[in-house]
Amino acid sequence: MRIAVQSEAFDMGAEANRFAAAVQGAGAIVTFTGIVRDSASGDLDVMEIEHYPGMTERALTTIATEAMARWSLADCLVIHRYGRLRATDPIMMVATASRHRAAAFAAAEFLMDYLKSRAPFWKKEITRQGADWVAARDEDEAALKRW
Amino acid sequence: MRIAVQSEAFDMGAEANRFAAAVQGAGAIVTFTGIVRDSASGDLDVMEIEHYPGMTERALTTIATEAMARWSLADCLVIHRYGRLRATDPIMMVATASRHRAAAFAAAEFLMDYLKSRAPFWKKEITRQGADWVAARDEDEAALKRW
Amino acid sequence: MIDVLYFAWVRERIGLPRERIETSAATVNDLIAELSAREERYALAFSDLSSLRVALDQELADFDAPLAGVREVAFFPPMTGG
Amino acid sequence: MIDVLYFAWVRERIGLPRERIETSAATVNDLIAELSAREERYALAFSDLSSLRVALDQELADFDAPLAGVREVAFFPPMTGG
Repeated sequence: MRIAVQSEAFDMGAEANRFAAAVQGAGAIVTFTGIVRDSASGDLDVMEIEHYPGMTERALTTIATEAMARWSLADCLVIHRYGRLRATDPIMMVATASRHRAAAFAAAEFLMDYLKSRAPFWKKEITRQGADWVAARDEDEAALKRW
Repeated sequence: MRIAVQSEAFDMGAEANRFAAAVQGAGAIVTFTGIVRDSASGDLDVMEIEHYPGMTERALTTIATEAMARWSLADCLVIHRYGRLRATDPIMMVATASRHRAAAFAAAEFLMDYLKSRAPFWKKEITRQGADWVAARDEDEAALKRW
Repeated sequence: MIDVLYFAWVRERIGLPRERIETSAATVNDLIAELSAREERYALAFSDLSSLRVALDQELADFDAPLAGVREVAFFPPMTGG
Repeated sequence: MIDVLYFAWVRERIGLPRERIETSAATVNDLIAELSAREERYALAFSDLSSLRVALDQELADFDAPLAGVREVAFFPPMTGG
């Protein structure tokens, strides 16, 4: 299990390969990667991600530890960036490994649902029009109810 | 949309990066990779994968086309190997890209469920004890009912 | 004339991957009956239809499907890809 | 003495990322009332609690949670990571 909260860019493919190479006995690997989308008006200059150092690592560790236990994962990985990003940059990724696919999929979705609404990150879109904090989506909070 | 049925090995990370680089406007990328697990007794020599050339490509194209439409995907990818593989080799992968994560996850699971039970591949485990065709799992057939 | 293909253990039991057959079988079931009557190895391969699947011209089909116009019939066990 | 941290637009409205406060507030709600009485910018930041979240010593908490023994309180909007 690895949790990384970092301002540096990461290489999604290289991280996926490194994760897969270290796993023992898994038959299924799922990755999710979140990418900075352009703003609605197509003029995103910067996506700024703020976080709460200390609490972020705690929250992610709690969520990942629960996923490991609940789905008997062979391994799991969470990487999340903060700082200034641009459209098409990867923001974050999770990876899960398990014997069969159902557990790897469920655990990856669980990690994403909890990370979205329980890990202290906030996104701000900076465009030519100005700067706007991204609003939380009701459906993200609602997604937690399924677990 | 890309479908590849090949005997050559593939690099999961490189394929994931190539897929991500070509996608426009997606905020979410999900990959699933299936890995050759060792046999129950830990002595897998070779995993041999047979397929039905012609029907395989048709079946995968049908499944992927349905996933693209049903979840309005930005893109999707299916790679599946045949021939002789060894423990820890990647067998296959799917990747899906969409605006938000729910569609990318659902489409990837749909692709996997249909690929498992509707694409004409058959696995044979060759160990020191002999050769055995892998039996289909009832839960794989049952998984189709949810879509 | 129809091409009949066999995969996985069906291929191994029958002992060949494909053959061309002159048949007037109206349905897949009729074709199976005809082949099973030929030789023991066919009867063995087709003894339990619940463990078999059939495709007509590369599309999955039912055993009672008609063969009219079909050029390629394939028999194989449930798929195990992924 | 308690450390109070602000993030995202809460930080921007209040105008600072953290401060050390001498308080005898018994609960988070009491602390919010105390801060809001201080200055308009606090009152503005805390005007709609449904759009706020609070963490006590880096764990999410409710607004009626007691502050006894707590060293760090953080106020922020709903999270938008991922």
